[in-house]
Amino acid sequence: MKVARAHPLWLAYLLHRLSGLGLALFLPLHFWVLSYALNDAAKLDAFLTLTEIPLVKLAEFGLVFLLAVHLFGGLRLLALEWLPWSAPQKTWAAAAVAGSFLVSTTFLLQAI
Amino acid sequence: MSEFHLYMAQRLSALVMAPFVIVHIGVMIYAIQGGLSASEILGRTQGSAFWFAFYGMFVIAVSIHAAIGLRTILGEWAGLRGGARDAVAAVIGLGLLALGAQAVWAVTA
Amino acid sequence: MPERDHLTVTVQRGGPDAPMRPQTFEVPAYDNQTVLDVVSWIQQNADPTLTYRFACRVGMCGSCAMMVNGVPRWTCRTHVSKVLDGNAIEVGPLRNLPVIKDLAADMDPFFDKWVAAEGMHHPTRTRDDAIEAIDPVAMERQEANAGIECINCSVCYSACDTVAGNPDYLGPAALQRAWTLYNDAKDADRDAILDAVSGKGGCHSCHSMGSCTTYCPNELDPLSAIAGLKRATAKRFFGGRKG
Amino acid sequence: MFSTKDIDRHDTDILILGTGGAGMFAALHAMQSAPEGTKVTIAVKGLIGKCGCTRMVQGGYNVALGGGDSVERHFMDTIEGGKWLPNQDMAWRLCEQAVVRIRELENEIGCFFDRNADGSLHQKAFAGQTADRTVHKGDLTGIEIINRLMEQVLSRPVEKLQEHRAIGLIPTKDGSALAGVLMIDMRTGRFRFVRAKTVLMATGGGPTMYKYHTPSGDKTMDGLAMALRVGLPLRDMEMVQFHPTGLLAGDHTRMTGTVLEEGLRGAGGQLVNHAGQRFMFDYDGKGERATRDVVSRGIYSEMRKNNNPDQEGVFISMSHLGPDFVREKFKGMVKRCADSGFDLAAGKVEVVPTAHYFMGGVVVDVDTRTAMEGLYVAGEDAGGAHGSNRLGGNGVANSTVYGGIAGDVMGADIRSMGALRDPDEDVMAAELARASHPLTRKPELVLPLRKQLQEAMWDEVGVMRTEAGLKRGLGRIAEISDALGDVGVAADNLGFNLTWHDWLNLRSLCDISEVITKAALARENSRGAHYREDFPDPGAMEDSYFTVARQVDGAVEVGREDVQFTIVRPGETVLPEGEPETLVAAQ
Ligand SMILES: Cc1cc2nc3c(=O)[nH]c(=O)nc-3n(C[C@H](O)[C@H](O)[C@H](O)COP(=O)(O)OP(=O)(O)OC[C@H]3O[C@@H](n4cnc5c(N)ncnc54)[C@H](O)[C@@H]3O)c2cc1C
Ligand code: HEM
Ligand code: SF4
Ligand code: F3S
Ligand code: FES
Repeated sequence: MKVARAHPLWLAYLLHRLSGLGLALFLPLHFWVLSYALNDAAKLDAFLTLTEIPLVKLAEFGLVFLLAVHLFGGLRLLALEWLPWSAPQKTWAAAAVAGSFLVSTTFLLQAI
Repeated sequence: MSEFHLYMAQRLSALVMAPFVIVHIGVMIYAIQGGLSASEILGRTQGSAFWFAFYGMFVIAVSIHAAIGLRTILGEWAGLRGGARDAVAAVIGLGLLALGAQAVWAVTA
Repeated sequence: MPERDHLTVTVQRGGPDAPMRPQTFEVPAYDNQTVLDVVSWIQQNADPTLTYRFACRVGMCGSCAMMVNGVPRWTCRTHVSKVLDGNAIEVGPLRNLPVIKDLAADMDPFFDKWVAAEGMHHPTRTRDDAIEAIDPVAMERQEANAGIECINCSVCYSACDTVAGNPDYLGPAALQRAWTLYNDAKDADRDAILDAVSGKGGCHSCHSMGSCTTYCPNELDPLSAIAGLKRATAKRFFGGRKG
Repeated sequence: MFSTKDIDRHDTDILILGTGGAGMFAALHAMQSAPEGTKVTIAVKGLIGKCGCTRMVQGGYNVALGGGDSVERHFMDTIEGGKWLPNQDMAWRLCEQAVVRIRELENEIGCFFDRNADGSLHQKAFAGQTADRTVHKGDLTGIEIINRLMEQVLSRPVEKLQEHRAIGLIPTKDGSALAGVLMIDMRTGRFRFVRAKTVLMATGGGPTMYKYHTPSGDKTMDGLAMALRVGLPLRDMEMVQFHPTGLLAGDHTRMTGTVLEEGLRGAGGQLVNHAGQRFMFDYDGKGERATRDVVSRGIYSEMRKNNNPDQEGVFISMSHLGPDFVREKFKGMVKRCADSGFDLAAGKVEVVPTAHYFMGGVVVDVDTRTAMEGLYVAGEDAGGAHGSNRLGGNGVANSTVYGGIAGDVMGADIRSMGALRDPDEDVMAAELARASHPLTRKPELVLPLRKQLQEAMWDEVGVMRTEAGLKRGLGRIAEISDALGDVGVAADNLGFNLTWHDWLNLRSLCDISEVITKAALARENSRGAHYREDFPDPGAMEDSYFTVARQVDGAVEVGREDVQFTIVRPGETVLPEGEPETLVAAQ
């Protein structure tokens, strides 16, 4: 039997989890690429030129988006859990997403 | 470590990371202007005790944080329980720490 | 007058011995009709072996909760028109609990967890003492009052995906009860409460997904109560324990 | 089809039937008073704490806590309210012990009742009270009481037999004492016999044989029917309290009969008849604010005057008070009505008198003991404390006070009891046959007969009664009862088979309906809840009698016994001289 659950806070939870998961999966790759610098700066450069490709740019945008969304979502949770107020949660969830969009879009605009 | 201590560790590591991530994103936005290059990155970071401490702590925090987070997901979504789950999470945490340490060493040493 | 004269009702049947399977019934439609009435009609007129549970009929006992079109609800207080999907309704047993038969869930795990969360009063006085004077508008009291009308219907427990993924998780209702007691000036053992909610499956397992608060038919807010427990445990950790 | 060999056998020391206020208090007190190592078992038709009526208590709990009020005053109100029929020793103990019980509820069980600004308990006055006496938690008092009791019981080592329905009290071979209780484990459909040294019956009566009724669905007079069968005397069986304003929403919905709270009329709600006119002032100077029995009769009379089949009841209308005011003041009630499709705040809602509480019950002493050794009865199953009328707020006080007493007494009595008693296997076999009877007949629908019984009781044995009507009623009940004997239930799927239980419910309801009707015939005057159009006078108070019914050789016989005025005589009072008649400002 299907289960209805698509309300804002649940979506915020899912987004936070998927972004955390995404970041955790990306992280080893990120470390690995940086480690190139150890042996060969040229290799790193070669890799970095890839970032000029639009598709890669988009992926980067996605990554920064994930980081931002996870950051703001995480801060929202920390505030909810540890600060002595519990403001309307939905607004915070929305604000977090909005904030991440803002940051990531800034990043994208800068990158172009 | 009890569930509660894992929780505290995850929240505290998140708190530690929050400023790092903001700075990190900020630096990226600034740095990416005009494209990235290895020398640019390394020029900024190499030999800098500040960036060593910065990224070093970042890596420690993220290893703890992500390992605990993934442990939760393994339990809830993959049905992994008990010692097996803890072991996998520990391996993930140590793996991230090792890779991260290597990367920090690479860019700051 | 009802617009249609029949409803198409799909009921999940089965239990531990027989796998759940859907069965469809045509049920006459009426103006005043709750989901409980629909289920009762099937048992009383179409299939005498259909099992479900109810007692009070008015949203006070929390025995009649079921999944209705994917949402956990008190069926006695849910008017058919509120849930009708076209002309159809799908009814199943509460999620996240073992099924005894058809629409009747086994609520024991829910109540075991209520007790495990120290969800019972720890007395400071006896029947020989006067009743304690308590300021009804004190902050603490307001906080305790917020969750006190819970009727332990398990709707929130069924709505929560953390419960679904983590069988140890105490769940929103039990934790909300713990928070209510934690704020009760009459309760003698706040440390026991915090200990009980800090173990395996305690309040720290909650991801604040808020399905509990969204679906509680009583308009209670377990999400915030659980956040309160997290705050109190963290505070105790840093040494700022409260009286 | 079943033999007594199919019965699972089970032993305990103290067995409690039911988990309302009476059952749960008994369990807690029994654990306090019984010797170490005593096994306490609770068997209940539903889930612990989630069935029964204690949970449904709205208004509150009567207790004299000073501030001018006294146990004496509470007692006098109870006696006057019961029109001098109560057993005075029981009524006294109720009022006296309520004071202890409310402290226990607050201090030990953990209830929190509404407070005044200074932190003391808030108390209000229900109709029929001469002091602000009713302690409450908003209008959800029962939820607070039962939830807290439930937690205490669940966290203790009590054996729990949930969804176990008691079907027969099984005495010893010589009939002098109770050996145990035969039940059905509803989830599996198997029979189970539980032996115990002491058994508390706290199954809560429940007049659900009326077309309109308020109690929870699990209450179907099983306890009283069981007591009747083992020959115990039942008193005041004609006394059925009707609540004037039950929701009327059609006979296809379980919402019908549920209570619209008293406070609506108190706040100025108006009752209007089919012609759109207010009528209560034709019956009583207090109009809608008159007592429950008066308003119920007013509504019933109006309903009889109307012969429009499309409109059965009358309407309660609140809108003149301003929909926003109503929405604010009666939040829960407005929401409940809205959930079921009615607009209480701005529209009008159709209502009827609805059977609410049963004053009659097993004859017990002030220690809850019955005539049968080992059997104790408390709560709504026990007769005597309320006489002909129960004051609002005395119901839950009664069940919690006497439940606690039962626990104490059982815990003490058990010390002098030897081994478990052996049951009379013949009675066991008879009870087994009785319960499995429908499984041997051709399956048919049970519901139509239940509806017929509910119609018959409403028509002939309802709010206003006459000899002719009651006799007709007896005939109709007998017919339905016979017809039930031919209605079968398919025997191939007995696990959690609600239809089998519907049948058993109706069996109990038929049996007790007959007793109610015969007791109503025996009382040739009008007192409290019992109104005879052919005998409208209350009769002389000094000559008050109560009815006692018992089954002798398979037939129900009703006798009368004089009320013993052990504490106060009609016309007198136990209040000190010069006490004002009422302490309530304006009623
Ligand atoms: C809507 C409503 C509002 C009320 N408001 C008030 C009020 O404001 N103030 C007040 O004082 N009183 C009020 N009352 C009355 C009050 O609820 C009762 O007087 C009191 O709760 C009865 O308690 P009890 O323990 O005897 O029975 P209940 O609480 O009814 O419990 C009976 C128990 O017995 C179980 N049982 C029944 N049959 C069997 C069986 N065969 N085998 C095993 N178990 C069985 C039931 O499942 C249940 O657990 C109200 C009643 C109703 C219906
Ligand atoms: C920037 C600072 C960060 C903050 C404030 C933060 C905050 C949080 C919080 C509060 C949680 C707990 C969520 C819950 O239990 O419901 C969480 C979970 C998680 N985080 Fe982070 N995080 C941050 C960075 C990161 C990074 C960089 C990664 C990846 C490497 C990451 C990976 C995860 C994972 C995998 C989870 C588990 C998700 C879940 O349980 O649903 N986090 N984070
Ligand atoms: S919090 Fe709400 S949904 Fe959960 S058990 Fe209590 S009343 Fe039901
Ligand atoms: S839905 Fe579940 S995750 Fe927490 S906020 Fe409510 S308990
Ligand atoms: S039957 Fe009691 S809440 Fe629905």
